[in-house]
Amino acid sequence: MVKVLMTSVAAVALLIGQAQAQEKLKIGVVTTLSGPAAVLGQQLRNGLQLAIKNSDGKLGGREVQLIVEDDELKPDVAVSKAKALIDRDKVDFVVGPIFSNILVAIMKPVTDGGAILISPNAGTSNFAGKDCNANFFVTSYQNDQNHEVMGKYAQDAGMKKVFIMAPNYPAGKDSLAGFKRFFKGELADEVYVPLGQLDYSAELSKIAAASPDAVFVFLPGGMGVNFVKQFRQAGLADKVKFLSAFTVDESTLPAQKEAALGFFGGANWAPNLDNPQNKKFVADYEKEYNAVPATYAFQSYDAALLIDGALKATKGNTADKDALRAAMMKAPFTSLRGAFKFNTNHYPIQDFYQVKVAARADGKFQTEIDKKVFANYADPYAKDCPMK
Amino acid sequence: MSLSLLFVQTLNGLQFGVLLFLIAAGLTLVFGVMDFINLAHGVQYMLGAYLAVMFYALTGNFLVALVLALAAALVFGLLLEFVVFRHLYERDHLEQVIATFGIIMFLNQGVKVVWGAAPLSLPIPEMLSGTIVLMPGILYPVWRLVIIGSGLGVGLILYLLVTQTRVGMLVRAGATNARIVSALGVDIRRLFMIVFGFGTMLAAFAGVMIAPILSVEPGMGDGVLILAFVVIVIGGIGSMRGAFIAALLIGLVDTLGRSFAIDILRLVMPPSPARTVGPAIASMLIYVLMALVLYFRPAGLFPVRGR
Amino acid sequence: MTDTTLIAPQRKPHALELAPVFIFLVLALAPVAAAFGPETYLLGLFTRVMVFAIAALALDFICGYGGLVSFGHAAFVGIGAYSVGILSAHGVTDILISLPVALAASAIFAYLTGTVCLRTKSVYFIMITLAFGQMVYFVAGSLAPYGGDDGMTLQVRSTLLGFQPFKNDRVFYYAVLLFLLAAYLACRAIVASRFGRVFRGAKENPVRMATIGYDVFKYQRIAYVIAGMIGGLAGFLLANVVEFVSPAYMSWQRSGELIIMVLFGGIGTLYGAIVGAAAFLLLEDGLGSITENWKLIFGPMLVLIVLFARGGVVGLIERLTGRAGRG
Amino acid sequence: MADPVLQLTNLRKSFGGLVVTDGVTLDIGAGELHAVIGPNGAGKTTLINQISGLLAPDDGAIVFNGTNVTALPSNKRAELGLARSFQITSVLPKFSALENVALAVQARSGSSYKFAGAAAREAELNDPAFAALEEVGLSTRADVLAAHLSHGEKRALELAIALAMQPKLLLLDEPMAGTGHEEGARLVGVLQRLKGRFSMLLVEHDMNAVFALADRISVLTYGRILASGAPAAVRADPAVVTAYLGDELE
Repeated sequence: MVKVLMTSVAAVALLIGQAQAQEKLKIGVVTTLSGPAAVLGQQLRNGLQLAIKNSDGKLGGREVQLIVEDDELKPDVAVSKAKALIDRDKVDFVVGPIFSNILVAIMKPVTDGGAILISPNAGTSNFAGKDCNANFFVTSYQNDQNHEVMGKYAQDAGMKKVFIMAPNYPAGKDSLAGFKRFFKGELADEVYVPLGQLDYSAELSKIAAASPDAVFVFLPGGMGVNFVKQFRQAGLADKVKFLSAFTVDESTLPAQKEAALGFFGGANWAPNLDNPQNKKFVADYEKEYNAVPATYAFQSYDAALLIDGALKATKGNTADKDALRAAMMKAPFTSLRGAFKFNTNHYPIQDFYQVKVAARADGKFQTEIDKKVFANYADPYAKDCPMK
Repeated sequence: MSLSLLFVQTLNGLQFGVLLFLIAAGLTLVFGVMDFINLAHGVQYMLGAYLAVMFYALTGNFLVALVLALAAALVFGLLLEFVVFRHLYERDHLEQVIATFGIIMFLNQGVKVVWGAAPLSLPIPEMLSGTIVLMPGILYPVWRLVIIGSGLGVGLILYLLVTQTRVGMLVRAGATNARIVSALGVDIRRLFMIVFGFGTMLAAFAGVMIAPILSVEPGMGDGVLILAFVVIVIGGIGSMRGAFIAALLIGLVDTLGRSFAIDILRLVMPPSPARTVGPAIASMLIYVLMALVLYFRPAGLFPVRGR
Repeated sequence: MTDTTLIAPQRKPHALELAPVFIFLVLALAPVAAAFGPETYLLGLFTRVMVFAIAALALDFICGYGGLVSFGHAAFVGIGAYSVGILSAHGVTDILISLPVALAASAIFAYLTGTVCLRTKSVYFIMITLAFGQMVYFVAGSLAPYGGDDGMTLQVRSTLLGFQPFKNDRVFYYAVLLFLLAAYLACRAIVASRFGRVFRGAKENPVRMATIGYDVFKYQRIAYVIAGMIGGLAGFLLANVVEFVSPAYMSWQRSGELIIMVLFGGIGTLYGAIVGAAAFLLLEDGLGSITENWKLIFGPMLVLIVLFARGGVVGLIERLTGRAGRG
Repeated sequence: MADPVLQLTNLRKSFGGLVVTDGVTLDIGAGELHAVIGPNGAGKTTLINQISGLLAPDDGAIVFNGTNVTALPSNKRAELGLARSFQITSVLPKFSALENVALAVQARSGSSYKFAGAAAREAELNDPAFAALEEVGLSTRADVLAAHLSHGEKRALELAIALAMQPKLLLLDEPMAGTGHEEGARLVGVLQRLKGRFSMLLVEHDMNAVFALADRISVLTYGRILASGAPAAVRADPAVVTAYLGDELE
């Protein structure tokens, strides 16, 4: 009798245990998988998947179910997909997106819906400042910062005259504003091109005519691929220093190749950043996806680590949001970039580097750390954020 | 706004225009002769670029890659014609639009599945990769001059083909009145196939030539397609001469607009708003041009027939 | 649907003539079903479907009955949406102001561009409407105070005399349904009216219409304005559904999608546009959740529909229920 | 003679180098049926197109009912009471015969800016339209789509549309073209009945019909009026006989 009771208790306990283990942690991903920008969106997704795989499919001890949605780079589609994640799938976290305009669109539905939004790339100034949100965390940077790195570098290097250019949209204007915040020399010209422009012949002719010390450009994705190639073809690479942000990175280098050699960028990380966790990440990523990871992949990998660490602290509990947020604020994980902590606005405080494009022995290309420009750098908008 | 800058920008505009002409020529032929709106013309341009990248990776020789890419694009184009398009000639324009839009979706995604979403590139042939000094202090990439030259060359060949050969005569007649051509006892189906294949090759050629300058990526044909439509509508549908002139016009207006819009606006407003308004106006310029042309000439600059 | 006074409708109404009734019945009952599932999401999805249905309806009105294929129809959606967005940025959220402004703005734009566009015919009309669509798109993208290319978030949905009736998703759903019903009935009435008869006649034979004394251009322009206003209404609602306004609403791809919706459902039926919008958006959503390469399936589907299912979904049903080859 | 309904003064039109209307002067009196005949390519349809406003003349004047309409668009001329039929049938194929005519009734009766109420059920439009159909003998075919009518019926429908406009002048461009013998004869009968109630300008190849119907005949060759006058006079005119009528009348 006792024996029977014992076994049934054990069985019940086992069942309960299983039930607990079986309740999966649902993480939604909103990323761009359509169109030319898909290459960035795939890196984001890959980084997450890799992190989950490396911890045996679990984060914070809970089995993870990843639900990936393509925002198609259309805000209304993104909102609909975000609502689906919140309402249909009842996710606890949403990781994404790549683009700022999508972030602005999905912020309200996700955070109002009670999930925690972790941006592994876009970090607009409004959400860093007065519109900061308790349910919103950023594992990348505030959008201006990589541009500020370049501005500081140009200033410190004593450059006299710089030609700056960005696409004509809010992030483009933030970019040049960020550069100008630290660069006080003469601007040969300040040019805004239409978003998605492919041929830069007109601008290159202007650059050649102005003959500045350096150009600073913010031309993400295919725009950067085209500009870098055309810049090299126009014979400017030997005469004018090439400074950039989000223009030469591992997502574009496979197409830019030699054309980008020796060009500079500003970043919070590079594949050759020297620490053991990063070495393992880069090696794993290359093995899994046969490509060199870019910042998008590393930042979403960090987002997964952040979830992992926070859930370990709350023992897998996602229901108590206050406890969860408090745990996340402590940034309880070893970031691939080394030192990392959250500011009051839930944006990172971190180091920034000037990186340089180099060829690797295996024929691939990557950015490499050239010089640390900022240490423990926080964005200036945090002071406007009411969260303390 | 120096004179030499104006000269270089004119050259840039010319190069852009020539590229547009290569794409628009095929589009206007197919549209004019077969009365077929082929939205998939842009993906044929994209396919040309991708095929060139692939064949270059296999052979390491630009010229061989070019020839192979054109051949492969032709085969693929004819296959598409055989499987899908030839069933659409008799349909109305809207049905053609939706079906060819479906082809765009399929091929854009297909390219991504086959070659990946990341942009690819094609190097310029070694001997043409340098720059030349146009005038003191002004360098110009040789490859862009090659594009201008080959585009003008193709234009000349097209002109000779259309004006001097029997097929060309039929094409002209077909653009004016397709019924007459079939009444002449010409195998209209074969004529269509020739015209279609030729148009496909022209688009693919444009794709190959531009691949060393632009990144090769999914969807690269979409924007160009719209511009090509702007060109053939301004030129007058079915008119090769119209396409040529309109392409150069669009190329020059767009390039010069982008280069000088801000400078011109600065004359009338403070620099800061000029910088943001300028690019918006520059982007709009070609559409404004099209609206103006169509307002005064509702069938384009060189109307071929009263549609 | 050619009505005559002389033949009394003796025959039994065909299943297809009840289709609009059926469609609206389904839409009216959908929230009940949604309550058993992920309600907010489903309501949001169906609300979006109805909003695009309104826009597609307007396009079908000018396209299917007037032969005016507009490739810039998304511009009206954008103008409606931006009217809401810009007003709300200045603190004006009342529907009694923002809706009339949205309608007036799209009407004015339609009147001005229609004056220019309607001079051209067929493909030239398609392209010139595209041109104006692109112009508005670039203008919206350069509106730096209103988010430029990034777009802007609406702080609240439109209000009514200080109340927030749209805050409740279900109320909002039924409000959109009412707008859709009103737009559908209005279009249907116009098509059958004296004006509609002239407008339809202009599609068939503009020269004949002119020689019996109609200034075809004027009628087409009025119809274009009506379609523009309905498009603006869709934009007004879209801004409220998404609570976000963006130039992306008026890209030429969006105009193309609207054309596809109309053709997908069956052109020249009005309710086909509703079916088309639902089919398009639900397929996009459904296929998208199966595979990220959903366009590999969707693209060939479009081709197959054109090749084998002329008349879209409605045409297909018509054939399946054995009414082939009529009219 | 009372003021003519239509007066053409020295009308000229050329396409490129080809002169198709070469100084045509012509008038049509009230209630008169004036026929214009001439070989193919003489410029008859071009003339009608200029009168109805589809083509603008290069020179000259068109005065209709005392109004100079030379620069008016065709819809304005229609409003003034000028109706025409087309040589190549030009009806609305997807409208029923009744609707085709009702549109013409609607054009001259009241507003077309009514956006509600089914036009198809308005007796105000349908009754006159039905009457016009009756006049041309098509009343039994009222509900048939125009596309499904026979060729002769379409010609009759053209006529009904023109009648429904209650015009002051009817321009008839080869109303008998392509009809069979029987249908042609029926149309002649219809025109016979209409004669006198409307002023008409008739362009027709069927000489029997022309000489049976016309009050006056003008002969057009190479864009010029070769002769003009009563049927008997024209028939006897030697210039006309050599230029045109000779072979046809034998």
